[in-house]
Amino acid sequence: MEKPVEPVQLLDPDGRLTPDPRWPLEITPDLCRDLYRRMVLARRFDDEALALQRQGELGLWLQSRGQEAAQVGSVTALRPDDHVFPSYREQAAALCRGITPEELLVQWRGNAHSGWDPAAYRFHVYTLVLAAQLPQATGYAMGVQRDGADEIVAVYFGDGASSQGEASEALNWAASAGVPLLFFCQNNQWAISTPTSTQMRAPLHQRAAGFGLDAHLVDGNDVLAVHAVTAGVAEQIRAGGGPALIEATTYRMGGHSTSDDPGRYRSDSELDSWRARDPIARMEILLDREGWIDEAGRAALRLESDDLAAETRRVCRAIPKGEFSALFGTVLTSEPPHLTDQRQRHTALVASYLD
Amino acid sequence: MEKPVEPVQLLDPDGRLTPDPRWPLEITPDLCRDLYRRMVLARRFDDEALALQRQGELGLWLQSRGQEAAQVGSVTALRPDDHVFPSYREQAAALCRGITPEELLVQWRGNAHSGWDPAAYRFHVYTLVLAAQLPQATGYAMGVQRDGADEIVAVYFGDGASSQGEASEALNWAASAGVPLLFFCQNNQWAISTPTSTQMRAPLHQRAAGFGLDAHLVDGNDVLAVHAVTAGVAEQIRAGGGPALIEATTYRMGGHSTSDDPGRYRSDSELDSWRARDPIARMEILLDREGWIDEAGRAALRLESDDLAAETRRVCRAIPKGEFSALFGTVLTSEPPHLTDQRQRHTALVASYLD
Amino acid sequence: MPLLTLSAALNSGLRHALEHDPGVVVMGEDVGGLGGVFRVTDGLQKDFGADRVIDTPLAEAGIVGTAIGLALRGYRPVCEIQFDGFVYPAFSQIVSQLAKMRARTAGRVALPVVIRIPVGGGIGAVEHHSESNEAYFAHTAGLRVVYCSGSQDAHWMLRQAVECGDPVIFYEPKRRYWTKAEVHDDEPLPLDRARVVRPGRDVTLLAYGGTVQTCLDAATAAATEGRELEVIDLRSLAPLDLDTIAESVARTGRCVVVHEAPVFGGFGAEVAGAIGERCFDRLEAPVLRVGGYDLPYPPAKFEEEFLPDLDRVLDAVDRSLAW
Amino acid sequence: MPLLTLSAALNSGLRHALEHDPGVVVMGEDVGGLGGVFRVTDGLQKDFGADRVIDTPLAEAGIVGTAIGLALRGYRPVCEIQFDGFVYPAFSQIVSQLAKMRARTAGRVALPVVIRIPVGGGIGAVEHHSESNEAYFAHTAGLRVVYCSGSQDAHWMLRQAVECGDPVIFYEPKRRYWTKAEVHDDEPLPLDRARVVRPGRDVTLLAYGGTVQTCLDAATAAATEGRELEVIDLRSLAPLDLDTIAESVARTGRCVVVHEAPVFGGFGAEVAGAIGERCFDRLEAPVLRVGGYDLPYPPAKFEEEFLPDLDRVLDAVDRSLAW
Ligand SMILES: Cc1ncc(C[n+]2csc(CCOP(=O)(O)OP(=O)(O)O)c2C)c(N)n1
Ligand SMILES: Cc1ncc(C[n+]2csc(CCOP(=O)(O)OP(=O)(O)O)c2C)c(N)n1
Ligand SMILES: [Mg+2]
Ligand SMILES: [Mg+2]
Repeated sequence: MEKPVEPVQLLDPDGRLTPDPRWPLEITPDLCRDLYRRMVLARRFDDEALALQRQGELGLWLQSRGQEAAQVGSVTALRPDDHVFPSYREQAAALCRGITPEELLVQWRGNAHSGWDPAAYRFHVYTLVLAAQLPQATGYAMGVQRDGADEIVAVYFGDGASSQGEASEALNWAASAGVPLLFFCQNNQWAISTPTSTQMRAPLHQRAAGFGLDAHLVDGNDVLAVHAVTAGVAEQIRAGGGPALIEATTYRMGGHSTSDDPGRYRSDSELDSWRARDPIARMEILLDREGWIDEAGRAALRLESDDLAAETRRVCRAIPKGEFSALFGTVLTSEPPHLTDQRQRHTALVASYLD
Repeated sequence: MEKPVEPVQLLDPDGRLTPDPRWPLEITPDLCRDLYRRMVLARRFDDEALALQRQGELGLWLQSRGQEAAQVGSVTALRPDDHVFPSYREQAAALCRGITPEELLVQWRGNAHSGWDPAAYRFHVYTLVLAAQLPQATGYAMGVQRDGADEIVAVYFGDGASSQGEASEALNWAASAGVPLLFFCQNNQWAISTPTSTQMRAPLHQRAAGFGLDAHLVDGNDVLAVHAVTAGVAEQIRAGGGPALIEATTYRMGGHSTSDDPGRYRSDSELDSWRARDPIARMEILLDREGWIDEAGRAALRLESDDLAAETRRVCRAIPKGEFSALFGTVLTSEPPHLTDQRQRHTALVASYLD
Repeated sequence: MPLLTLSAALNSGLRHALEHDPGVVVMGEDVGGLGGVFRVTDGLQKDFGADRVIDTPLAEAGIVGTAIGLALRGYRPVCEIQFDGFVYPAFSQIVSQLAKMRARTAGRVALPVVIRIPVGGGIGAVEHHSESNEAYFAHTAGLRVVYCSGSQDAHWMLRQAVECGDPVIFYEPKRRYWTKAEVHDDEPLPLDRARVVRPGRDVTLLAYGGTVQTCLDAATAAATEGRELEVIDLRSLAPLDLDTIAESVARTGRCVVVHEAPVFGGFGAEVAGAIGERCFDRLEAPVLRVGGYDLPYPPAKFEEEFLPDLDRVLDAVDRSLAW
Repeated sequence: MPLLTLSAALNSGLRHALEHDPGVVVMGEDVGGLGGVFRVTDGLQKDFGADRVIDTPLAEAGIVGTAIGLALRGYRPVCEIQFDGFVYPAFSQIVSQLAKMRARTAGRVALPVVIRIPVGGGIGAVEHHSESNEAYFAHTAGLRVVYCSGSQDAHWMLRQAVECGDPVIFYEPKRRYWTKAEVHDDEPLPLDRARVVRPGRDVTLLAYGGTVQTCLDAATAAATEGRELEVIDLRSLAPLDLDTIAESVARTGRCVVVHEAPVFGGFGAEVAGAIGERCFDRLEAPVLRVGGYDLPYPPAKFEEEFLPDLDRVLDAVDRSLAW
């Protein structure tokens, strides 16, 4: 077996910057402030959603805590018109695309199966069936290829999802068709209670190379490294270099979902070791040391976070329930007779209770 | 991408022997005569089955012509108690395990879905759903692992089948579980009309390495190379080295099946270039040059082939049709009432026609 | 009005779709140079190019999954599944993704994807090549499931399926691929309507795909004994044209539904259940179901005994009339 | 006689199987340390080791495929599919391999594999986590399809499923996992038999899994109006215990079948079709079907309106009696 590759890292946990000639990135105060701000807001939104679930306002929530750098660093390195296929934990990425808190919460409150118009944001709805979005993203990229457009497509998935046959079918298909597709895996070390070691023997980036993709490993908690590598790889793909995969090493700091009990399968010491590598903390150190953020800046961001949190609470509780009868018209382009019949009988029955 | 690997070759198309220190093999006259004989008999059987299909005695036939070295060289390097999972074109391998012509033909004559007792021959029935046998072989190997037995398991599949998600699930699963399993791919360049180039971008052995398997490429038309590499790899697996994959480069010299029309998608020149690499021919040259076979030996083999052909014709025509009503008892361990009822009504109905 | 085999009629339907809608792409295993194992796509890649008639890797989940992606991009993919028994690797993409996308997105995202499936037995094939799996898809909300039985419908229903904007499982009875019939330009019946292919007043026979001809033969035979069997080709299983069926059964009072799939939990059960309710007061005999026996599809030598034939249909007609 | 939740009753059934048959292995996603997302395998890995209670990679086709291989080697795997909506990636292994192996080998090769599936809605879950897909498997020859509805059956039916030697799709109604009931040692009913859970003479209610309790509640409510509803828990869908059902319907002359799955092509259709034929002359009203509407399973906020409840069952009872 090949010798382990070191993940690309520009900003280490202690906030030290070490440029990497292979991945040139102009590290400006603006860039750092922007990425930092997006991560802070994403985490605040995520914390708020978690709280809303605990209060019974949401049926379920899947935290992105710990994965902000992987998501923010990558999605901001794409063009706004590059179509994105998320998995189901990409709220940090979604917020970067302008998807609103309400649109992100409605599905977890149980009012709808998806919350936003994928065409409007160039961001597909969440896919809960693991790896199912990978062949779909591959097909979308075939369309881009046929249109001769200079867009690329990006698809997010997890370490666990990579074991699904459909994930491999997509890697192989994309490689043989040479489509403009970026596979972005957030290897957060766990698939619910299953560690990556049970999932695979060799690292995923090595597997992708085996399929003939250009593959890279990056420190997923280093937003600058993720941003630099994604930008570089996206450029190659856009230039016709064919599909590529980026494996971002990160950590799911919360439970798998609000129904999960991670204490059953992982240790506090493991969690602590990753807390020490927190993606937001290290950027904070950098901004402080370089003096790229001052008290005013911090205060402004605190204010913005509080507003986002308040807004999130407000819109969540205000989400309208909607009409059950409206669902009958969403199955096919036109409501077939038997559904019209069922809808009418249901409405009549419900009405009859009221008498 | 990695640079192409040269396939292991001990015996070249012109019958020249070049030992390979990595794959030591004691090349004795007996070994060569034995492998040659098995390949000759396999081809004769295959030709006869083809003829029987043309005469309407078989519904369908899938030729193994051209792949004799890959099958004979590999299966003879396994231990008789090593369980084998074939695909559907492995008659050369099956004959080596002692499966009879009748057992091999019954399924293609349409009298049964399978012809032999897998436990008796340590050779599973053919699997027609591509790649479905790969996870099954992986599970069987999990059983061997749990039994602490020193058997290994071998599974055959094709270049086309490798694109199925289940193939990748098996490669990944076998690697992470470290089971004693040998994946043997006969890359015969075609999946019906689809060339390997449409199927994959990188060679399969590279993909297998990406999953963390020990992977090798061998000249599948060189029976000595296939035998040596399979023997060596099998030994490693038996010693606890974990799963491995061998990709054998070969060629499907006939159509995909007797229903196929290869003229629609491939050139005579391609076929000719592979005829020049025929697995049997090169072994013939070696035997001649070294004087390892004499006229008597040749005559004896001709006679044995003729007998096999005659036997094949005889048993094929003699295969009993069997009773439709017998099928009702094969669905579950005990025939459920509604099937008994259906069987009886059917028998009564059939009887009623006779009146 | 040309005589076309069912296979050729499908081919001309695809050709028309490819000519008139640049978004249409045909994709599947061996659909290019080979023209598909049943030649339904014969010559299409030559005429429309490898970008629109796509030989795919050997992966059904990939075929349907990428078709969904192409549809999201604005294309109209027509997928070929090589044989009925090989659609299962794509089952998750079909029932959880393709069928549900429109409802999951509250109607925002439509997926006009057609999945062509050569279906059923009667051609002496080996295992997994003679399956009738329509009941799985008919039970799946969000899919249209249609079945052609002859050249005219093959051509027009395929064109309608491509145009309809919904995911369509399009079944093609293998044993009718080489049967020739006229394909004419008359205004076709809507995709979701059943057709009375032979009127009669004694018993209603319901069939689709390969068993339509079986029922027509049975009706011809019964006629010699003075029995008039009405034969209806369901054409669309989901949605089901219950009005046309009920109108007939209300008249005849007797109904036999015939398909190749095993009876237990087969589509005939839905038909029997629906008519049993809708026509309860009109039925003079129970709705009888004639289908394959509840076995895995048998080896070729036994398929004649397994498949509903003229005798089993007439036997059911006798039992119905004797009630 | 301990009071056990349905989940705990399954756990003790598995524990018994693991203790008494060294060939039994439990496998699936997160069944080890976590004990499964519904805790059905809680503590089993600790007590029987990681070789017998196996945390698998995240691949359902792999789970069922390797289980088949283990069975070929002589083991008796019990697979857990984490949620109903995630069995589809394994569909090909289940319907083409697991279900057919015995028939394909003329009875030579048996595959004693149990596939446990937490099924149905009512727990406010997100999409793909509330599916009722029993109709797909009940229509597949070669599988046994059983459904437990309470702790007693959960424990014993699971043990019987592991012992029976056939492939079994074993459904566990999610919304009953935490309901406690007695589990006693009485000689259990055979795996393939239906049970009359409440006798009555006016209308027969047929249910399974989660809707059994719904029907019992309906019967209790109806009783206050002097109506005696007989409630039968089907327990085994394939094979179906038609004798027990027919005996009841012959007495009552009226029948309502209730399940969560969409009605169109659902298992209720088979029941209606079979009873419609078997009890034709005894039926005073058509067999009525109450189930989910023909939609993809709706968002959680709507599942109460989607799922058959007491009111819809009683409405059907009224319609039946009014016929
Ligand atoms: C096909 C399928 N099988 C099982 C599940 C249940 N499930 C939901 S999330 C999950 C773990 C996924 O892990 P990973 O892919 O690493 O993503 P992460 O949750 O870590 O972001 C599982 C098993 C599913 N959603 N889909
Ligand atoms: C799941 C599935 N899809 C499609 C088919 C139809 N089919 C049978 S053989 C074949 C080509 C297989 O090619 P390969 O795996 O290279 O094996 P070879 O025939 O070359 O030995 C195809 C597409 C099948 N049997 N199973
Ligand atoms: Mg993960
Ligand atoms: Mg091949």
